[in-house]
Amino acid sequence: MNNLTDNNWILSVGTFLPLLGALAIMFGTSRDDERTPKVIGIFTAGATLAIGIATLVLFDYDQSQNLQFFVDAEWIEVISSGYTIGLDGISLPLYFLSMAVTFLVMIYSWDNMPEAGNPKAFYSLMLILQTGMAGTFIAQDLILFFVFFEVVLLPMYFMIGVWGGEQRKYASLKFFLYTMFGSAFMLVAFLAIFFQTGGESFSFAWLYEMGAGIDRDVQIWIFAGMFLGFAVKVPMFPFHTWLPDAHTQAPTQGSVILAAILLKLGTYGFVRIALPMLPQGAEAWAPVIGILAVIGIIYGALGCLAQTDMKRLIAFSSVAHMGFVMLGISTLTTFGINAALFGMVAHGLITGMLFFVAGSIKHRYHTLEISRLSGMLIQMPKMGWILGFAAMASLGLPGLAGFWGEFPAILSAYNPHPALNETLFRTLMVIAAVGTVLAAAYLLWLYQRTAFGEPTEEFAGHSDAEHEAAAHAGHDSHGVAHSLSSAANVDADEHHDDIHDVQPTEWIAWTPFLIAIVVFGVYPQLMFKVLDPAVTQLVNTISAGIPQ
Amino acid sequence: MLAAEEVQHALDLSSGWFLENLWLVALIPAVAFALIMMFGKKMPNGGSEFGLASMAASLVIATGAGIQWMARVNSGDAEEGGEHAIGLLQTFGRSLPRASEGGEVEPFIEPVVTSWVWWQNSGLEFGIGSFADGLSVLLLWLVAFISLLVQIFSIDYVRDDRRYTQFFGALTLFSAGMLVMVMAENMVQLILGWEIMGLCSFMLIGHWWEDAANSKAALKAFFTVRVGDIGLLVGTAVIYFASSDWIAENSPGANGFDIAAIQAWALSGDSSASGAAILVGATALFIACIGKSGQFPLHTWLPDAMAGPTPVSSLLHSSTMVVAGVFLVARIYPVFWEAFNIANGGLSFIAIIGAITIVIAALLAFVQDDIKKVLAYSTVSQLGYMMLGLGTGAWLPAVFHVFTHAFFKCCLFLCAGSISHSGSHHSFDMKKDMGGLRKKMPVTFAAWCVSTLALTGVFPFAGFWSKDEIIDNVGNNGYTVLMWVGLFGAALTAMYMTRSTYLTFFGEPRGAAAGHHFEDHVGDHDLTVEEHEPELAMAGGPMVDVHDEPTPRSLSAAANVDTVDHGHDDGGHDDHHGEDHGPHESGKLILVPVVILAFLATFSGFTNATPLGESWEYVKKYVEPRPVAVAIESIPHSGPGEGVSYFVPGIAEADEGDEGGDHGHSEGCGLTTPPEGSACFFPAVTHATPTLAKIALSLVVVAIGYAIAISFCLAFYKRRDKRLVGLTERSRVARAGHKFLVNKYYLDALYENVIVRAVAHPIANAAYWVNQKVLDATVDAVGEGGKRTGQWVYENIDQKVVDGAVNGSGTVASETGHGLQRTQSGKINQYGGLLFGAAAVAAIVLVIVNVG
Amino acid sequence: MLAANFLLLAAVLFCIGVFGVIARRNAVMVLMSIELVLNSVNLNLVAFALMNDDVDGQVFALFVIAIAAAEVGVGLAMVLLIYRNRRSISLDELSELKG
Amino acid sequence: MNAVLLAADGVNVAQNIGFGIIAAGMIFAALCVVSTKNVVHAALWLVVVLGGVAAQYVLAAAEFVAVSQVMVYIGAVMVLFLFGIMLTRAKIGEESGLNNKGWAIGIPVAVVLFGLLAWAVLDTYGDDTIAEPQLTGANNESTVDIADRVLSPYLAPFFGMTFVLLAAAIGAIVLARKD
Repeated sequence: MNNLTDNNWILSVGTFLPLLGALAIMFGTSRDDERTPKVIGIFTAGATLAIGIATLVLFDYDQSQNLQFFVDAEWIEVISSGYTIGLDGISLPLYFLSMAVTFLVMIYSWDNMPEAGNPKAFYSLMLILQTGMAGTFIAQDLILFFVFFEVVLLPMYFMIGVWGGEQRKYASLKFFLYTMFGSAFMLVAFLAIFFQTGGESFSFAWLYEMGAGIDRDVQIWIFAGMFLGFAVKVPMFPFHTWLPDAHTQAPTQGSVILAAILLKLGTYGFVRIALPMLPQGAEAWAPVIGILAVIGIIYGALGCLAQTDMKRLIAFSSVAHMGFVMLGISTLTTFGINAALFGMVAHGLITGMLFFVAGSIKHRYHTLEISRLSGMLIQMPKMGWILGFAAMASLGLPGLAGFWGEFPAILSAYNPHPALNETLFRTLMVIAAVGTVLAAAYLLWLYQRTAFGEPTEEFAGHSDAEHEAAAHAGHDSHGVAHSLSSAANVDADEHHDDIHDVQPTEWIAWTPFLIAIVVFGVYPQLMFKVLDPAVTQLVNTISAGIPQ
Repeated sequence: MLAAEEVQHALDLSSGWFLENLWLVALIPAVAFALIMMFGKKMPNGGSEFGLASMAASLVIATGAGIQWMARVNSGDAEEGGEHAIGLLQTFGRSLPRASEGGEVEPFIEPVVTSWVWWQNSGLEFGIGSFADGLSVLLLWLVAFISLLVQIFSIDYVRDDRRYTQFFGALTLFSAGMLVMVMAENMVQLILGWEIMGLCSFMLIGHWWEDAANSKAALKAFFTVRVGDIGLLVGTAVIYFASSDWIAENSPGANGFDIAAIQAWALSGDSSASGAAILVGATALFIACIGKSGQFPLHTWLPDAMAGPTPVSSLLHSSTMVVAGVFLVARIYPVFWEAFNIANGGLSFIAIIGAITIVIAALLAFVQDDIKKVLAYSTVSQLGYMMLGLGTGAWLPAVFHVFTHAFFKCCLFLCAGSISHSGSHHSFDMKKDMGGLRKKMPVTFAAWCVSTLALTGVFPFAGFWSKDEIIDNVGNNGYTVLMWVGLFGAALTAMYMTRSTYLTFFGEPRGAAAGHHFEDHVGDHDLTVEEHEPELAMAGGPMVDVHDEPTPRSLSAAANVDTVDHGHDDGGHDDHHGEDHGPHESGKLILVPVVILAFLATFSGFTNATPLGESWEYVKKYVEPRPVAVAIESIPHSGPGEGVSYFVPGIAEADEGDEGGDHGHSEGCGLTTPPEGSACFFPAVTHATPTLAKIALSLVVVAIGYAIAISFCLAFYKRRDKRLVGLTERSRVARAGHKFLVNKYYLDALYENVIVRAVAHPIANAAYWVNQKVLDATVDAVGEGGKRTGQWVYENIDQKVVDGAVNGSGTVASETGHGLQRTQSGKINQYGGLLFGAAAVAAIVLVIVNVG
Repeated sequence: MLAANFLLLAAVLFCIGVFGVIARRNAVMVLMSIELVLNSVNLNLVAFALMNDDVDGQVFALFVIAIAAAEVGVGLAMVLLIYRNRRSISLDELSELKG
Repeated sequence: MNAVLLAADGVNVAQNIGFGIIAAGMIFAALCVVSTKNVVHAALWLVVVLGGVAAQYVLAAAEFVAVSQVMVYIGAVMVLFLFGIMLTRAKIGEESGLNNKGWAIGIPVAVVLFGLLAWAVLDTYGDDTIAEPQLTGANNESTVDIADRVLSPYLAPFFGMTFVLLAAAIGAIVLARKD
């Protein structure tokens, strides 16, 4: 593995620039000022995104299997941990996604601050969050990785706890404790692998080399520790119960970031750390991961079918989708891990989009109860179309990004790594394929109930679209029942009268998501080309560590 | 045979711009879709111009490609230098493989493949592009042609619909999807087109989604097809991995998704192509076809899909989309050929499903009152014929039937649309709103009759040539029972079509056909929606019971006279409600497509009129791939947009089966292993030799069907014969049968009430209950336990034990005892739980200690 | 005949019995669940007897049956007494043993 | 389970099938015992389980134990149960509140226990087969064997047991006596 060190300032700047922005907001603005923190926040995130784009441009795509922009500086000498960072084809899409999503979420927040207000705190937390996320994807040292991994936790805890819904305290605490619980085991596992490899270095490259030499039994135990840490984050069945609560209670922005980036930290950890460092442990655990992943797929889908709340349904669908990602990872093949990585990005975009829409619906209707929503296509045609689009992408329609995470993952399960049990994985493949049908069922069912049909009486006649239509039909002496009933309702219930279609800030924030979903769906090679060489190399590392 | 020993040079086949740029056929509608969605609303014609223009362009390219393909075939045949003995060597009984028919080996015409890298994985690059051979060019042309006609029809039919633009957008996207699928170069591309069609089907069936019935039908269609799609995903995966070793060895650069590679692999005789894998793969793929092509037992979505506008029914649910399943089987036919052992007369899954479908769907068509549902069941039944043909080795007749069926079924649906548009006031109910329309709508009536004759297979209309060929070949390949099923189905077809023709066009006009309208406040309708009660019309409730058909259409007709009903004008009613009330002939834009289709329904059969001799077999010549072993010279991927061919015919080895004479069936492609270094792409299917007796038999069967049906109609509907009227009330057997049919064999009840309801409610709720009450409760309990422990530690250890140690160690014991008091609840169950839980924990510890 | 068959069946019954003991509130039902547990043990004993080709296991099973009969007798008598005193046999209302 | 059932060669298929059917019935009935809402039904389901156990004894060539099982359990214990139910005035219909509040905790405990037991059993015995039990019919030697054992090596425990039974009988009378 060659490490390229050209332009190696770019990663550090890209990672820590948001931190500077956060400091500026914290010390440079007053609490009463609503506007300045937003401006600084968006500006910083924009600058970071520009750095990210520069990274994309400078990245050498012909060597995406090598670490680029590589830095290896001394950091904490006492424990032989270094400031080792670098970017390869596996991290690049996620690294860039984290920058883009943060930026877009900030733009969205311009007009859509959660009810608790206080943009100063909100924006600085979001910037800190971004540092943590970006850092996790570039870290090439276990301790550094762990630090970034944990940095993410705190801002998210506050985001849910301060700006969340009614049960935010419970949800945020649950999220925090759950993740901490996993992290504790993970840290123990990190230390164990450090000492088992001679206690010389925490750097990934060293551990890739030495990790395979650890005894099989010891590998299995260390893997168990990492498994707990990452599985909670993913989240895998049965460690997923924090997710619906956290998503349901979190503000829209929190849900989007949680779905788009935070969940990926777990799967990324599996791919980057657990599998290549502990190949035999991975081989022993792969059937367990595969089975839990498939249980997650079916179970998440069934959970969705039982939901009455739209946001909670989307949260459960995350469990199912991450199940596909984990199924791909558990095959330990290039095919599967490629699919998993693609699936991570696709899920980030699609589920992020769904949460955005859910947030906007909540903003307008003040409820996400599915039974109370109906006829959204009449009241907000554009929003309805976007919801339909995101639902279709989510259920894995070819031509949209979701398909390229799902289909190759299912495919790869037919032919797992030679050391794994073929029959088991083929069975898993069929069950996972059934999961795609259930995905269609819950998403279309959701769509049918919320977007189709007539608006419910409660909300009928409050939308811009209907007013406009009513104005058109004004000359009709009869009028229509509709405008009649709306006239009656307007007086009765004033505060619903603000159901307007997609707003400009929403358009700005959403369009990149929508475009990315289509572009990656139509031409997946864009991402596969970056991923594939890096994944091939990774799988070679894994295979080399599994005795035939 | 001289040709057997002669070495052939690589063929220098002609190609052409259209063949190499075939991908434009699909790309143009896709771009048009984007344009319609973005700018359609601002265009003077609401975006329909984009759709029409794109379909016309596609048709032009497809036509060009067709012409060039024919030139290519001719150039290949000329290169071979063979004389085509025409129609000479036809023996009776079982005929011989094609290679021996003309006494000359016809060369394999290599398809023109264009491909780009679409995605890569594990270092393998997978393409997207176009695959031009006879089958794909034929269907591309067909799809583009039918789509264009249907779009022309729609201009008038859905004029003033509130979602006019979206309607055209979805229609165009659908065409793009179907074209992408037909030209698919590999399985993933095929899945892409397949699913896009599913999506469009969802959008178009649910076009009037304000009504819950329509959106439910849309959901059902998408969902049912999606159930079948499990098979598509699994089958593709199985075939990919089963074939990848052979392909990697024999043709580096190709992969297990490539259609040509799969075909070659399946016929390679390799051990990987004869084991369980190919059987599983083929079965899984066929399950997908069952879902998409409405075969038993997943046919239930198709009749419900008639909730969509009529052009949708005509395009998607009769002539194009639903043949996707048939196309898939035809496309990678070698896989099914090998898997189901069709060569040796194996009774295949496909044939059985096809035969069952023919009969059960035809029977259901008898009890429908809705004209579109009759046609829908007829479609299901005809798709059964195609599957039956494919399942028994009658590849060509099945594909030919796809071709002819598209014309007459599309025509029938458009006629139904025309009737409802101008004759029956947006109703599709034959018993309530039709009758006696033949005088009012002469053109529609004529087109309907022609198409009906074609559908029922009357000489010399199109259906006769294709359907009889299927039945004939089924019998010829040794499936006598299935042949009789096919004949029986043909008789049933004649009967139900007679019934619906009679009810629609003959007898006394009823309901809307008699000029009764909602405006009249009277009529045979038991509905009393009145003009001055708009909110009643709004609710839509009273309508639903009357027509389960696109209610909003008639609804809007009721709700307004000549203004645009803003919020809820879902109907595609045109603007002449107010002016003339009675049934009348439709406008030109509707009639032109109908007449063109009727013309083709009459004459398209002559494109492959086997009984007239081989010179008439154009479709056979240009569409059926030749079962010839071709030497493999693999060529690696070339750059984007360049023609890529994986297999270049070098030495065409003539199969030696030609000398076998009568035993020709036992050798040839798909029957024996191709020689080393060569591959086959299509099995040596047999072709039946038409005889007068067989033709006469099938015509007699159809005639009997007509005779019975006509006499029944006259007796039952006209004279109200006492013996027949009320038969279902009097005879228990008749009643039971009728009820069984009306309830659609209770399949819908099974799916909806048992399976779907079970998954959607109890099972999902149980899973969620486990989540909340077991998993989450455990987590909460752990959390609570942690909190309690902390409290306890604080209260008892910190405050009391540690402090207590200072105060006096004597109290420690009693304080600890008090601490443990908490667990001493005195409840037996809790003790039991603790006991067993502790035992379990201890046992786990023991196990770990002893094993680890 | 696989040795594991009987033992697995016994394990299933045992676990169902344990669940019953923990879940049920009604004293009689708890006693019934205990019967399930006892029977699963008996089944094990008989299976062992079969495997070792030795009737000792059967003798033990007989002892267990006898003692179980006694246990049910006394147990039900106690339930009866409790019922008489409190008009209820819900176990969660019985917490005299609370320390 | 199926695979396990049919795995080894030379297995008496009929016996295996018999075992399977009875076992399935027993498990179902046992689940009913712990889940039904009607106390009387629970007792009746218990009869099914006990009968099944007796049938399994016969399959395991322990006829004497089977007969004892039928007589003691189905004959005596069940009657006691039914009396107990009647005397405590259980409703003869469905009854709510038969379960504890925290009853769901039983599910994980039972599942974990089962996992352990199953693991232990399979780990220990795995594919071991037992010799064909000799169903010797009338000339039953195992019963004689049992008698021999009880009356010679196990004589002392036997006596002990008689005392236990006596004590139990007296105890039951004392407890249940109305005074």
